[in-house]
Amino acid sequence: MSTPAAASTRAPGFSESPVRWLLGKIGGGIFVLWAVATAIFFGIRMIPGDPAEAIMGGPGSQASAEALAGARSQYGLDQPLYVQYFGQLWRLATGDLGTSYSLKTPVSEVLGELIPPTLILAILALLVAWAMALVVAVLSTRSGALGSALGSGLEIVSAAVPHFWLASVLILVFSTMLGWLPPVSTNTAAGLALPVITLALPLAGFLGQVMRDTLMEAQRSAFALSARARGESEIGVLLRHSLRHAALPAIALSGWAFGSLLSGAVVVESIFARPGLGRSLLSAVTSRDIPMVTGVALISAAAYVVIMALSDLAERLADPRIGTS
Amino acid sequence: MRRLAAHLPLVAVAAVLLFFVLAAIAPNLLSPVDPLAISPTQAFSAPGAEHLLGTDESGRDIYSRIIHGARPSLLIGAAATAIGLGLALVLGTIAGFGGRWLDFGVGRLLEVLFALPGLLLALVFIAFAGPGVATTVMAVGLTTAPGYARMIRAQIIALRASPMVEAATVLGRSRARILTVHILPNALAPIAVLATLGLGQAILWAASLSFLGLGARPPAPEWGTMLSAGRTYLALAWWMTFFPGLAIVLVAAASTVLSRILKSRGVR
Amino acid sequence: MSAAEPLLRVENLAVTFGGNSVVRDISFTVSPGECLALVGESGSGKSVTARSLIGLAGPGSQVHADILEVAGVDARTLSQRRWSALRGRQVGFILQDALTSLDPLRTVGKEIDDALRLHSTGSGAQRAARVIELLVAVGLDDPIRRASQRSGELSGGMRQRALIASAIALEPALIIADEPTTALDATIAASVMDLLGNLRQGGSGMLLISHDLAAVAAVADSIAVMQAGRIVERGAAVQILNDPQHPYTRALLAAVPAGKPRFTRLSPATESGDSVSSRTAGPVAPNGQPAAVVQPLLSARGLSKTFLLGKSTGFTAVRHVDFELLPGRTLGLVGESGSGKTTTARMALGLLAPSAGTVELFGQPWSSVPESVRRTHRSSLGAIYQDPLSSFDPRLSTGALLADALSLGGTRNPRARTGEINELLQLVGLEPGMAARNPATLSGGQRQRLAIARALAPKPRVLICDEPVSALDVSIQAQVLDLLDELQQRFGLSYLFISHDLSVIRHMSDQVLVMRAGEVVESGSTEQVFTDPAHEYTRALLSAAPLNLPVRRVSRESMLEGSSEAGKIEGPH
Amino acid sequence: AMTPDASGESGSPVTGGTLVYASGDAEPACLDPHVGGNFPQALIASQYLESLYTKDADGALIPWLAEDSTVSDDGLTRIVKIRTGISFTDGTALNADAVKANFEHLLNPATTSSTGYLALGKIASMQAVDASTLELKLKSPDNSLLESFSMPWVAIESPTALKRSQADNCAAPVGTGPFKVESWKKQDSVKLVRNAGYVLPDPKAGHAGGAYLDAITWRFIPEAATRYAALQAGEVQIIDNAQPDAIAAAEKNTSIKHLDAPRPGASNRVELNSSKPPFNDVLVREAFIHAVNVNASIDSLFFGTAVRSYSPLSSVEPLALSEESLFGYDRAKAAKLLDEAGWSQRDSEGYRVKDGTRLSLSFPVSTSQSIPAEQSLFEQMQATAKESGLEIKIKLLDLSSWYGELFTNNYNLVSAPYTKVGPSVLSVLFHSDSTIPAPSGYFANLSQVKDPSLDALLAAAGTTKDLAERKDLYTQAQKKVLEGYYLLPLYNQQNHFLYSAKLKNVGATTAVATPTFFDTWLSN
Ligand SMILES: Nc1ncnc2c1ncn2[C@@H]1O[C@H](COP(=O)(O)OP(=O)(O)OP(=O)(O)O)[C@@H](O)[C@H]1O
Ligand SMILES: Nc1ncnc2c1ncn2[C@@H]1O[C@H](COP(=O)(O)OP(=O)(O)OP(=O)(O)O)[C@@H](O)[C@H]1O
Ligand SMILES: [Mg+2]
Ligand SMILES: [Mg+2]
Repeated sequence: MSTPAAASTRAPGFSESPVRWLLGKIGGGIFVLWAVATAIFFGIRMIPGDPAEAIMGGPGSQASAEALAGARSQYGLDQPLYVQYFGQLWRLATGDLGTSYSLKTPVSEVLGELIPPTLILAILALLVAWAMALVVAVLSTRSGALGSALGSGLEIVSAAVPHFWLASVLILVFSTMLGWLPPVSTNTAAGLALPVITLALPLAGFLGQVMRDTLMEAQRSAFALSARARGESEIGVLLRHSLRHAALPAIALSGWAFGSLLSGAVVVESIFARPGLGRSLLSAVTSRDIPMVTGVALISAAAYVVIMALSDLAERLADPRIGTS
Repeated sequence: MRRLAAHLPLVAVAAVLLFFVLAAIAPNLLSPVDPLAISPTQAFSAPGAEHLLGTDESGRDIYSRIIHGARPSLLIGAAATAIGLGLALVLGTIAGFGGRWLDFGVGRLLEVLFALPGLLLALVFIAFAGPGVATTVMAVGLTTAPGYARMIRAQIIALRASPMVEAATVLGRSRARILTVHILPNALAPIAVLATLGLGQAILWAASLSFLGLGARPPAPEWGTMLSAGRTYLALAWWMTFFPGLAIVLVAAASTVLSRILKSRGVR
Repeated sequence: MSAAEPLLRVENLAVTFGGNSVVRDISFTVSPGECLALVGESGSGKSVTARSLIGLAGPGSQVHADILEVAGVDARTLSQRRWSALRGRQVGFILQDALTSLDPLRTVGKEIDDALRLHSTGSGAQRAARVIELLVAVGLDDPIRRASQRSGELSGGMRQRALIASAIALEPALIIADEPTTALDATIAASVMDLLGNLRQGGSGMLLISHDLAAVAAVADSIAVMQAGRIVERGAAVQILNDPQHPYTRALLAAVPAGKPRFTRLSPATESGDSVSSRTAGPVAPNGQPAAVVQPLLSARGLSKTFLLGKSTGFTAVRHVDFELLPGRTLGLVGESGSGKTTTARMALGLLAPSAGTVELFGQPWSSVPESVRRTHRSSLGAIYQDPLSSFDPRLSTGALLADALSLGGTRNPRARTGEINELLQLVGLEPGMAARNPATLSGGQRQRLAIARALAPKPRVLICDEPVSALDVSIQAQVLDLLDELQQRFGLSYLFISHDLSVIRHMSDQVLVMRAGEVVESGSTEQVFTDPAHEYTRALLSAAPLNLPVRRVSRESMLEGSSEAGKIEGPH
Repeated sequence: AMTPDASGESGSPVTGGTLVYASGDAEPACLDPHVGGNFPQALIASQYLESLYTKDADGALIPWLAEDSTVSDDGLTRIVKIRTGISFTDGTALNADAVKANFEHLLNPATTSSTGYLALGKIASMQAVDASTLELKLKSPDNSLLESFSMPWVAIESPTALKRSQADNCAAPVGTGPFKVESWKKQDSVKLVRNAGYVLPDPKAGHAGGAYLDAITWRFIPEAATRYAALQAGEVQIIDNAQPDAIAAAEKNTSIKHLDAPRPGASNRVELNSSKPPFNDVLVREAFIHAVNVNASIDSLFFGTAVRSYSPLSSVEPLALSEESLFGYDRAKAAKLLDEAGWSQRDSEGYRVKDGTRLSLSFPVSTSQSIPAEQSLFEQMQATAKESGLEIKIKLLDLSSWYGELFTNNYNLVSAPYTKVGPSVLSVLFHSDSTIPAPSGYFANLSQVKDPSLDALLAAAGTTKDLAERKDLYTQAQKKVLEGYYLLPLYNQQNHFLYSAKLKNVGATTAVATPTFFDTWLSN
């Protein structure tokens, strides 16, 4: 939900070879992951209270002194800080994300189960949002000033709708009142419908605004006029020229969009009782389960790095202007 | 007629924003009813003559709560935007002016902040700082800062290489004077656009955190909190959820439209 | 259709946009083989007229005409589908914005192929062969590779040619070319005009649109002059050029600097300009070499600039440039786009450190000293640019801009300051009332005047002018050039004057440097360089540019010969 | 309490089908209730684990996996007879050694048991005399030991399974119950399947053989509205933590039924921290209790699903003492008491002041331990208290922050649940020993009553063998805390379930009121 324009600002300097590009992306990705891990490691030390207590399930667990000491040594909390830090980095580097305080299972195992449902949700929502944005953008450019104003209003309003509100209203209407769609999400078409729409609608509003601006621009551009002048029909101009241009910002924004979907997943997964990264982050935050928080943060940072690289790549493929100049 | 139609969005947006700003400044003017006054016997009254937008589970007047909720909601949004923009200003200025290495460093930092999208960053922050209104404001500010910072940095870098700065150099202006008189003020100009856009977004973020139980707390009439509380009674009293949500959507949409209008009018 | 019937018949064409009348009372015809030129300054309605001829006047437009016949069809009532069939097939349209008229995401080959595909049923292979044929016909080298490139990979000239190829792909009977040579270098522009000439040779009718009378002079049979949406004068090309009747046409012609000696007025005298000018040609700036004792104000020796591209590769934009700028004189710097003119100017201004060589100002080191030292002398060196608006702080009003510039040397007294501002405004021919205006609301010419006023505020002795008139209409250009002339005479200013336009350079300069690919290929007095060019490149430049008016009509035969570079074109059958 | 649906179900039971249970509680970190020991664990563990004792439909304690138990005259030696012929789902036989292994597991600090550990706290040593006889030596007499044995937190698991790592045991504890854990998809659901070899320990109850249901899918749906919507949509057949408004709506709806199973032990109450001002003054405590209008709020917020309590104990505890007369809403009385206590001034906002300090009460509320209706109730208390010049500052906190407030004594009012079978919960909640924090900082005596005479009553009540004396002692103890205005009882600890009418024979519960589904079947 943050401003998409901000995220689309491309880093300068793209004239290197594909290998260097890839190496650069990998290096940058490792740096990001290291920085996130480090920030979180030291962040934990600033929390008031005893981490060992959090491991034992919080102060309410009435853990005995022996149990606390056991937890401390089990999690290495009795070691000097630098030993803990480098130990932590080493473990992370070897793929060991530690054991969840609250779930008492290896974080990597839990995340392994949670990543696919969140990915399914996010990817579907991204596709649906793209489709909706495109349809509204095209319809509103083709239906005159009133249609355009209507489309634009629709986009702005849907971009302003909070996920949790939308989810509630959708459940009320489609599950409770009409009984068409289940309120609890499963990986079936019906079970995915409500959460996907909840995530996709606000995003479609954002993408739609950007796409329509580009679409309008492309429709008014000199090359579109040229195409018309050589006998291209309006539909032809739209299909062969304008739509490709309108897709570019959407591709460029898809990294940002994916991030916003992960954000939205926190709310949507909670409301639709759907297992996933977002919901587990929320419960990890409320139970102060730091290994889980770290794990989800690292996973989503890694996802961000990968998605950004992919969208960069897609953008280069879709837009020959990048890299040639 | 045509002219009026052209100004319709501006008029509508101005009306919405003025209404809520007035509500924030002088809530009693718009609704003299105490938003905290309970009346168990009148709980869950549907919207009607007595209670324009109905009542909640404690019989409190929803209209009054929305009006009185404007101040905390807008304040949270404004404070978060201010923090986000302030942070961004510092980072963006350092990156824009500070030479290659600082620019590189800030660039990495922004990359890292970007790597945790929105709510995730806010949640991780709350995991460490604990929930509450102050944390919400900080978390939302932190969440929005990297986007702003990138824009400000890009703006400063573009300005630094602009013909305007060249012209000032040719006139013999000192570096310091160019920075303070020409670059900074012009880099700050788009902040009006950013701030209006950001305000609506920040309110949305803050409402999300309230909804997740990590933001403002009842019985304070804050929109996100009202919405969250109302969700429990969704099937019984839809108005408890619908109207606070409407207020959020209205403000967020109005701020988007306003920022678009500002931008198209050349406040760049 | 028979040859006698006109391809295009327009009577009382009027176009309005939401009630604003933009074009009205337009009537003309174009017959096969005929070339009609539509000229007029920017905004006079040329493009709107052209676009409405093919039903593309634009969204929100209302087009009315008593007669609008295109290729024998009444175009007023055509359906969308029939328009599509007509466009490209009967009428080839070359858009004004050549640089952006090809879809940057698609290959040039595809764009040209579209024209074929939309109107014919030829097989893919046949069409591909035809695309290559067309690319050869418009004179593009390596056509197979070009066909697979996108517009971003092509230079401006190449794009213009590719666009022409797509417009003539189906050998339309009528070609409408809207400013086909703006944004092109003189040499390239000449070859594009040749190409169009060849098409007409083949029997196509042509409507040629330009703001530049000189450019159309060589090609057009007849000329229609537009002003503020109306045709104010029309007639045979020779007649209009030699004996213009309408005052507007006369002003347009007078404004063309080509062939006008130094210090001749190009624009009609204005009230404010009049008071300043004292027309004395010659004495201040005698032709020929200056006396040896005169010390150059600004001099460069062995100036080079290499830009680093990546870690190892470099690009040398300027190589071993020497020049001297004498007091009260103008040094003209001419060369095609990318030849290093701006880079040289920026080094002279001390904005860019040379990679090698030095710049001296008043005999003192300039480029080699730190900026803090330069700053104390900056008031004696000013600059004006092609795009004045971007050099203004957008937050400042006209008056504030000048006040800011004055604050360096002028008084601190606010009342005196206001006086100084008004003086400056008056000096460049602006109303005192404009002090309160935002520069963004000024016209192009007014903005350039303001830029000049600002440059003059610290009372400099040298002005470096980088393409100061390239963005302006001929008539406005004339006013600005006149203003620069006046100021030079009045204050004995020296100019380093940069332009790609030979006629402007010739009109303004005492000495000329010709640059190509970063090197000075020729230098000397204006007279010498223009009448007896030593370097082959200079000769090519000169032959490409129409430098003299009235025009000598070029015979069709000589045009065909001259177009060998452009390649042969199959005429329409 | 074992009570199949009293109304009697029409039609004959159908075997098969999967019951989908939707829980609003947080997902347990460990499915073994020995570890930690909270109510959500008890809810699910009741399906696959069984206890030595349980309670019957009338609330009477009856042996279950145990056959019988006797205690020595000095009350320091207890013999427990274990049933034979029962085995755990991993094939291990149930015997005295197995029970001993369980107790050792609970008492081992590494297990980090809290509830079970406290319940067995008086055991000094134990010995398996023979296969079916376990002898326990106690540190002091404990007349609530059998009640403790009836709690799921002390349920008996396979000793073979307990030897596994804690992680393994948490993922799939092995017991003797009608179902067994098949798989656990974290953050989603636990899959339970029928225990084909189930032997009903008490042949008098229900049918013989295995459960009717093939399986139970135990889902976690924290959002109350979603949970209820899922029940309405037929996605799930039973939900817990039902909201009062949903219960009220369901009462009018023939397709959804309601099971109200109040928890034993303490009532749901607000405790007044007597260890610091202003509640160290009994007058202020009494004034507070008369200043808040609880009944009106309970009526409107709970839609008649909650009955006002005037006792420290749950209404299911036979020894509960109810003193309605002490708890009337009476602003005049409150005002008088406050004047008397010196809080006679008012500040600009209308709050009472004494020596320049406002009569302000900090009330930390745990979001994860109170349903929305309860939070609204607190808000309404806040509003009514304001009229009498008392300021209540409600702080909604997540669990860890909430504990933080308690352990730093940074509260005046608090509401904390505590579930334990039997009146001995009073010792946990009101004995002065319970004000001494455990190493973790936790203490249960949140009103911080430190009254030697009360301590003596509670100690005597916990050790006496004479049931009449026990009742008398606990009654006196309750009277003391009620009349000392240490707490404001609200209602029973709510434990409401809503279920689809297709689900038959729902209603059997354990001693801690967690439902069991041995007799339950799904009609088509
Ligand atoms: N779509 C439009 N809507 C409104 N006004 C328009 C539109 N297109 C052109 N105009 C106006 O019509 C007038 C003529 O424009 P036109 O483009 O024909 O000028 P031109 O003679 O081609 O100028 P130039 O030499 O700059 O290309 C201008 O004042 C322009 O602002
Ligand atoms: N900062 C820079 N980095 C790299 N290359 C540059 C830079 N500035 C200019 N160049 C290159 O140097 C060459 C000369 O540029 P310059 O701007 O001096 O040309 P010009 O003669 O002024 O052209 P035009 O007529 O288009 O203004 C061009 O090829 C340009 O791309
Ligand atoms: Mg034009
Ligand atoms: Mg240049």
